[in-house]
Amino acid sequence: MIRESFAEGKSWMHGIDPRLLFMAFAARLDFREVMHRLLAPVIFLLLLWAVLPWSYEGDALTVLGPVVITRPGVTLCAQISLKTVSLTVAFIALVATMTVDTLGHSLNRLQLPDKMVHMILITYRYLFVLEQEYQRLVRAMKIRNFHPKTNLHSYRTYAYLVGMLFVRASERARRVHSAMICRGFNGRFVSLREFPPNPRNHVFSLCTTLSLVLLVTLEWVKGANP
Amino acid sequence: MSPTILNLSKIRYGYPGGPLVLNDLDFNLHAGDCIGLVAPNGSGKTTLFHIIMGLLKPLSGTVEAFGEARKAEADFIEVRRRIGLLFQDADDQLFSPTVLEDVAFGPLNLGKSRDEAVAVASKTLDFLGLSGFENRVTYKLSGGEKRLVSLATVLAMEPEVLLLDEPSTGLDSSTKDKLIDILNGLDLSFVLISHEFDFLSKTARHIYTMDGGRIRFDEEPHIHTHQHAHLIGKQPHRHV
Amino acid sequence: MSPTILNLSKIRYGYPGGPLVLNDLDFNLHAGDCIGLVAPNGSGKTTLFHIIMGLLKPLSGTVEAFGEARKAEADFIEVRRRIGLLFQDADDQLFSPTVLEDVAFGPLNLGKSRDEAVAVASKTLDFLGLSGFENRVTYKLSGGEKRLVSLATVLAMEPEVLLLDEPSTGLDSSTKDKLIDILNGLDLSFVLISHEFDFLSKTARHIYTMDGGRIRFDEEPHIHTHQHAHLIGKQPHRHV
Amino acid sequence: MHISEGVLSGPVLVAGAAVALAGTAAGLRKMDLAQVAQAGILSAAFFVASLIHVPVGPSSVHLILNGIVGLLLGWAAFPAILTALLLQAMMFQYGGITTLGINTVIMALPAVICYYLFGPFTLKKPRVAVPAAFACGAGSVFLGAVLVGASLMFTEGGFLEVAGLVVTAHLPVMVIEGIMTVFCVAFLKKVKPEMLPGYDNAAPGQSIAHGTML
Ligand SMILES: Nc1ncnc2c1ncn2[C@@H]1O[C@H](COP(=O)(O)OP(=O)(O)OP(=O)(O)O)[C@@H](O)[C@H]1O
Ligand SMILES: Nc1ncnc2c1ncn2[C@@H]1O[C@H](COP(=O)(O)OP(=O)(O)OP(=O)(O)O)[C@@H](O)[C@H]1O
Ligand SMILES: [Mg+2]
Ligand SMILES: [Mg+2]
Repeated sequence: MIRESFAEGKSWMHGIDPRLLFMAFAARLDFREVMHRLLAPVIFLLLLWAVLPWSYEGDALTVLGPVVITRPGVTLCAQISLKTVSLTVAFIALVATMTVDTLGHSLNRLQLPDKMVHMILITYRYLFVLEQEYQRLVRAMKIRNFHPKTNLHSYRTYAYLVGMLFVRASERARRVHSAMICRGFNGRFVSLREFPPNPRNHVFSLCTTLSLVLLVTLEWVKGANP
Repeated sequence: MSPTILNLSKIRYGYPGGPLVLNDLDFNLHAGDCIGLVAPNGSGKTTLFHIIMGLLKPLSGTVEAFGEARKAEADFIEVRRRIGLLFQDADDQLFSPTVLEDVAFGPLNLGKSRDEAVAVASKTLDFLGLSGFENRVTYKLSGGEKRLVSLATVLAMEPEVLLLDEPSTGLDSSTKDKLIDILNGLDLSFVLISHEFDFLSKTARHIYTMDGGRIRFDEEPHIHTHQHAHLIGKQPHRHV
Repeated sequence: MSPTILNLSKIRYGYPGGPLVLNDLDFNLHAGDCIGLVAPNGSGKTTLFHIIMGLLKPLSGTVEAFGEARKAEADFIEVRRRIGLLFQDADDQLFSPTVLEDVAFGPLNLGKSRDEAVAVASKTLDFLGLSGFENRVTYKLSGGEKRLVSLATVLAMEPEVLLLDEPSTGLDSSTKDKLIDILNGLDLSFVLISHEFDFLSKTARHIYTMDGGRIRFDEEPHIHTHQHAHLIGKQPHRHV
Repeated sequence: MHISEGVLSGPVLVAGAAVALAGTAAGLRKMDLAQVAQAGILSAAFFVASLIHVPVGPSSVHLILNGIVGLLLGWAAFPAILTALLLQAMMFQYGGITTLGINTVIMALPAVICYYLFGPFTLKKPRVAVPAAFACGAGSVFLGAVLVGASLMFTEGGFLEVAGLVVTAHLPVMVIEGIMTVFCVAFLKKVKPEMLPGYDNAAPGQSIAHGTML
């Protein structure tokens, strides 16, 4: 099931204008969920840790049998890991605490082209419909005793499933578009939502700008003296 | 005779690569008509509705609505404002995240201000007994709720005519009764597709059918009565 | 008394984040039973079928099928072979490009060879009057054809019991009659969900209903007759 | 097939974002309103399909399918993939916001290239269409892996081994995506050929009668 576990929280951060980006733990996210979401980046980091320490040129830190572990290799890994984890956590706190439709509407305010906003909202809306269609097709396969294995029959079945998903998506798109133009849609995106002014927004835009400047400066400094 | 709303003549249509679905079809709708359309699966009922709304272009033939010929995309803007189409699949019709946004979508596009649009939307939801649904998430509604909300999205545009594509399918009998009451309470002309005669008999005043890509109809519908028996337990039940 | 096929006891189920849909539900099915299940939208009929097939795991309670308790995914392999489920939406059941491939899919998964699977599939299509449909594209079938082909995909697995989830929705009356004949001609036990009493009365022998997450039933169904009137044109028509 | 936050250097991220922006702008410009709905819902389908895991021996891999998306959408693959990745980032925290641009390029650029290279052949006879579809599926994954490798290399020359490992690790995925694309194209050809590139709508009424037996 697709869920938006963070977007449904109720901390004060959820109440703030989502056009802003803000900082980590204020969002009071479930620690275990956060760890779970970190899994994918961590796997990539493990890959780095598995390769970089011995493949990177530089002075030796230790020698493990035939393998030389280099100091710069380990440093680089540590740096990257730190950056990855902190950026990911920050990102979860910032963007993931709003729902996609608020994002869509706020992007619209930020002068993103109507077509792009329209597309994001449509994708979001029909994600759930298509996911349910997908689940139902999987059930249809299950009740006919399909058990995936590494063979052509399984791959063909999955390919049919994907193909069916795309065909239905395309047919649905045609009908949804018809339904929209039946209600006078002409590409202009009119939104019901307004974000009420909130003094917190100003404080947060200030903080965000500052931290952004800081990040850019750091990146520049690091680039200047490698 | 009351004014003619729709006048389709000699309409031909076939989907790309397929056979003709509508073949020299003629159809008239007058103000005040309440027409039921019942025909086998695949006979082209949904296709006919889409032609009327200008969502599909006929290969040949003419569509006249509200006294004017409608050909180009621009001609249909007025048609779509004055005729409301309820889609066969409610999910196609509810594309906004919440109920209120969805119902207000049409009025907003017709140039109403935010406040007016919200007012119309709330009034329509009220009328359909859906007040309190404003902030519900559309994809989480039940089948019956989805159907009524889609009807709200159509009615919020204050159309003069309704085209209803199988509005009663998959509804339980109490929702169906509610729908019958709503339809009978509206003072609109409509064309209603359904496979259920009992539903039709409580709503439509004329019954048309389709055959060979054309519409067949009786000039004078008449009432008849008949009787049938069936096995039912002690449960209270009603005919649907 | 004939042997018990299904024995569900004290089943509880709720979708994640939602209320309980099934609440201490008990249900028995004996060989030879032909049960109709009629209950309002959202009362949990489809959910019940999915629990029986092991597609959803109950929060508590036990599912016993063919004399054995079924808990793990592996236990349901036999259940799915011996019980056939017809989905509420025929579109969900058909995912292969052509009818023959789709009908042969189940037998193939049961370990039959390609030739055997094709033979069973053709035989089943024949039986349902669908011969000639082998190479039709499933996606392009009409609603009624889709329903019958889905039934073929289920029957091709030669089940002992059928679970039918609203098989008559959206069907025109002649397809409905055909379905009634097929169901009456099969010598299988079945449970059939429908909102249409007339359809139920021609197929089921007992009518159950659902309320508060449980099944209610009458021990002795009985026949009654009643009468109603409606507006219909001169078209030949039948009650659905 | 995506890169986590914090791994790549600023310039690579900026370059990625710039290419993604250009591609998306090109894609959006070519779309009319009806195609926006098409691309949006196909993007949702792409998102859902990428959750599918197919077995490979004792383990399993998840599908990427950017080859098929390229065939179905052409340039619109850029905004579609961008949208899918944005939603994945927001809902699952796959990828992230700084890497959104580069990850879009990694998936969408191969999709568009394969659309031009192999698109014209998918509706031909199986003798031509099968290899083309296979090359489209496998090639788009290969190009994507090469792009991942290249962006690692541009970040840090010492990433050579990692880059090599990324490409090698995708070899089995390439084979699977190739096979999947062959079957998927065969499916679309039977069921809805007008979705594949280069299909010209035959006049209605010409094909064999669509029986109405019921
Ligand atoms: N998008 C499409 N592409 C190709 N063929 C189509 C499409 N939509 C419908 N058809 C075909 O056109 C014919 C008429 O379809 P239509 O949906 O109008 O029938 P209908 O009378 O509404 O049927 P139902 O009672 O099942 O809703 C059918 O044979 C159908 O297979
Ligand atoms: N996938 C799902 N996720 C969350 N809730 C669900 C899901 N499927 C069904 N429900 C909810 O569970 C309840 C029972 O649904 P179910 O589909 O079993 O009802 P039903 O009796 O089959 O109704 P219908 O007559 O409309 O088919 C409903 O309130 C429904 O909203
Ligand atoms: Mg229809
Ligand atoms: Mg149901």
